[in-house]
Amino acid sequence: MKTTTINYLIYVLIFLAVSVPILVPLGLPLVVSKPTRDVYEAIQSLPANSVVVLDVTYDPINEVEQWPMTLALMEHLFTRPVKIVLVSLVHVGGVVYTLRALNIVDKHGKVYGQDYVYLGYFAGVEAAMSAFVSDMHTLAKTDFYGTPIDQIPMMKNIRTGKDINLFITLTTAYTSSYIGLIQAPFKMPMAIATVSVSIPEVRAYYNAGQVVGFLNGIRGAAEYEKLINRPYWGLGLMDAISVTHVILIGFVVLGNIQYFYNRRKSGGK
Amino acid sequence: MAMIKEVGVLAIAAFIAIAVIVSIYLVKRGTLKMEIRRIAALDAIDMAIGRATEMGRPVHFTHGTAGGLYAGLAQGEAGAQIVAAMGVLSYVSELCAKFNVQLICTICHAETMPLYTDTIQLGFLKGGRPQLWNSDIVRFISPYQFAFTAGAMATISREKPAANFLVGPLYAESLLLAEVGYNVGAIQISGSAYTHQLPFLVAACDYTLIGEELYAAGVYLSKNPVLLGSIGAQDLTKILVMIFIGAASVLLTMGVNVIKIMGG
Amino acid sequence: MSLTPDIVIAGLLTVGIFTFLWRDNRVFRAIEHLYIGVTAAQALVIGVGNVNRLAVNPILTGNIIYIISFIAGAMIYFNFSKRYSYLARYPVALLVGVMAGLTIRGQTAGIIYGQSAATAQLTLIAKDLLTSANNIITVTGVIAALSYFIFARKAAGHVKYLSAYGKYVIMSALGSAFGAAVLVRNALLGGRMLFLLQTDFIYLLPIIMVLFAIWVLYDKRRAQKQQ
Amino acid sequence: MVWYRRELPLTITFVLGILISSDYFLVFAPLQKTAVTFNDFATIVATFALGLGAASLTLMHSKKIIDRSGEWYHSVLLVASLLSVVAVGLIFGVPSDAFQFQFKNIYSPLEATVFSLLAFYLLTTAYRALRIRTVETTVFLVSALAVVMMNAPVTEFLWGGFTNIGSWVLNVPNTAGQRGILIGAAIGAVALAIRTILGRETGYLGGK
Repeated sequence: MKTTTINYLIYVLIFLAVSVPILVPLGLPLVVSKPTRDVYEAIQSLPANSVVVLDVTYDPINEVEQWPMTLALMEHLFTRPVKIVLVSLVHVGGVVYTLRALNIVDKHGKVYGQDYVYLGYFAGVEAAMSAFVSDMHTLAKTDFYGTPIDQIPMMKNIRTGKDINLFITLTTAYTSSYIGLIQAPFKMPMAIATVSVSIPEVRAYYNAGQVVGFLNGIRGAAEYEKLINRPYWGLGLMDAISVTHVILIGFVVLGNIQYFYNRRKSGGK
Repeated sequence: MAMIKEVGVLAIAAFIAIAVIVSIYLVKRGTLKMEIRRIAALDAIDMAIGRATEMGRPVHFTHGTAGGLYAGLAQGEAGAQIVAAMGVLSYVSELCAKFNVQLICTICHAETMPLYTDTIQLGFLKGGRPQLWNSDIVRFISPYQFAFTAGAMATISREKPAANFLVGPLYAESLLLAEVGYNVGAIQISGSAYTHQLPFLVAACDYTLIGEELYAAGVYLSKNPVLLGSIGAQDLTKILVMIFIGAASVLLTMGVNVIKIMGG
Repeated sequence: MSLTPDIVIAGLLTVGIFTFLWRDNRVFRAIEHLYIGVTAAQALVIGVGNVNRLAVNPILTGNIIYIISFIAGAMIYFNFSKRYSYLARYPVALLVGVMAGLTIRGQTAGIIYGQSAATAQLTLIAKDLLTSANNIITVTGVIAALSYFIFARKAAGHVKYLSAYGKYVIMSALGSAFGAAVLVRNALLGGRMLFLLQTDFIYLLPIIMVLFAIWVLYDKRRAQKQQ
Repeated sequence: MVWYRRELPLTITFVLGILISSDYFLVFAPLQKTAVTFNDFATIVATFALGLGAASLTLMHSKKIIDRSGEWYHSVLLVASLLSVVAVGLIFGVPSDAFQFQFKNIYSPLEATVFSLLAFYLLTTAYRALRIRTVETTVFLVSALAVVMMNAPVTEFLWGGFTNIGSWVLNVPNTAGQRGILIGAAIGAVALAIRTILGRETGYLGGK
């Protein structure tokens, strides 16, 4: 077959593979991987009044992968009897997504200032990280909406990294800084929900026990949506992704068959 | 007052600097003779431009978009790759002038325009046709990554180059440009030090400069025996790093943590 | 949601870019030119703001030295001049100088030292067999991959087998990164398709696809006629 | 060549290179301040260059419009969109609705769409390149497939071991190869930087 013909065939198949499952969900099976389940269990097993930090910090370019995770994690946290501290430590883009998510999720009667708080964005990347765990009150004089932090009831007993029971970050890169500056000094349970590209690195921390669990890109988002039983983008795209992976494997096999066929025809050269 | 910190790191940097200077000096004096192995991707440049000559089609060159909006030339990793890419462009433009082949460069970093002007003019002069230079060779497209990519894709598909050079700090545009280049039937020579783009370049291009090969390209192509000395300095550093890694992990296995002793 | 101008514009542009997969055509080229114009302007507008913040403000508050940056910045325009184009080398010299400084310190500290130290922290005999094997492969793999980059002909000859092993390690690394990319890239396309199919743009989609198809075919015929 | 054409720019590069690199190793306040200032200068110069870029675009396309050469009407679109967005941005400012409209509805969807073309090209490249041609390409193919098998949600139903194999490839050979490339490239980059400040690199004023 000519290259252009094959290319067109691939393009059409991918278009179909991605768009058909969006219109008609196929409901292909999805196994929840252990790291994802570990994140879920970590949240599920928190005793009442534990403090959870959810760090929402990514740019629009990673929206597809990290926005569904944000929503799923927030949905889950609001069903639990815990105190939630929201913050954005690296990318200012996180502000947009935090506010958008807060608008959408069901808060289950939680009250702002008593059960959850949003501290906003802090510039300085690594400087901000270490300042955040050494003293939140010094770093954030006020919350995102300008209320002095000392007047927020729930923040009275939340000051340093010692007071945090679980730290979940939705970072894109900088995973090593999170481990070095936030997790390691306090031996704090940490979960990382990040883009697939960063997963090889995160897996090493998971194996070393520095991270309790992680979400792997869009796949992790889909698995989490399945766990909390609230389908959204993640599950919607999962069928599409399953099919495109299968198409890829199929075409690689086809390419090799064609290659060997041609080689035999041309006399083993 | 002034105080020195990070002594270990300083020692490495100083070692490389001194090694480069000393080896260049030794080669100049004739004490050291450097011969280096072939780098296939660089040897293929002659063939690629020869093909463009035969087919009467242009040559396309781009260095990618990393740090396009944020002074990419002044950034550590991206800027170094741009300067390394200029070493390749210098040779490419020389050959283009020699064989009277049209050269097209698409760029994303506006601040590199003077660098391109200099490099190409000098290359044309060396190739014996300085009059080939005109303002249509260097085409600034856009400082934004994907606007640049769309423009460069369109340029490649319209001008149908016979040789496509994707050398330098390429980001996600690497595969888009390489695939369009393949579709117009160009011979593709690429190079990058970014490990996140090398997979695509290796898969989609005919020849790829991997990591350090890119940084050595300028020296290799200049065929300047004196500069080859500095490649020797790089080799020496690498061998020492290899020995260090091996020795340190063997010592660690025996219970001596070298990294900890050094204060890392 | 309904068919607002936002959605129509964004949808038209999205479908227009996809036509490039079929073939290069005038719909794509029009969008490409629009895209380039808009982004170049955007960069300029944001740039003016940055110059104000970084250069004009310090000068106005008495930090006269920032005038140098103004002069250097203006000198880059001599690129257009035939006679004085060498003046554009000065701002480039500044940028390259900063680059060289950052490279020397950043690459040594972060990569040469950081990555070798991380590798040297692996013990060859660990608590279980699998970890030991993994560590041995990693340590020898890094050493072998480095040996692949030895350029001196004589030395390269001495490490022929080691560097062959290194080459395989490198290819395996690149291959696995290639495989991992499939997931992300498809998620990106999924994001675009969600936009096209889950907003009200879906009602316009068939009409636009037909219109664009006619256009591309017309373009193709015209191009053939010209040849 | 005359000194102000080559030697003076090279001196600037040399001095700045030494200054910025030593700032990391020396704790000395005035040095730090100077280094930060020059970093700012670099950003400012690069920003000025954006104007050079816009000017060169406008010139190139204006010429096309005046000569009516090729598809000049596309050039009209480019120049018109460039000038109008500059006007909107400078008159109404970046936070204004008009400026944000083009950002949200022209720039953002275009960026995401061009990026998403990768999904198609990745597959056509895979079809062409992932072949058992030599030992090297076979290693590439096997590693790629191992990770694809791990990431594809359906494969887990066939055999649970795909996850283990995929993560092993990512953790062990991938780490080793990446580190090898990174360390080698870093050594090359430092040597290149040193050649550059010495005026010895072909790519930068060194080609005499």
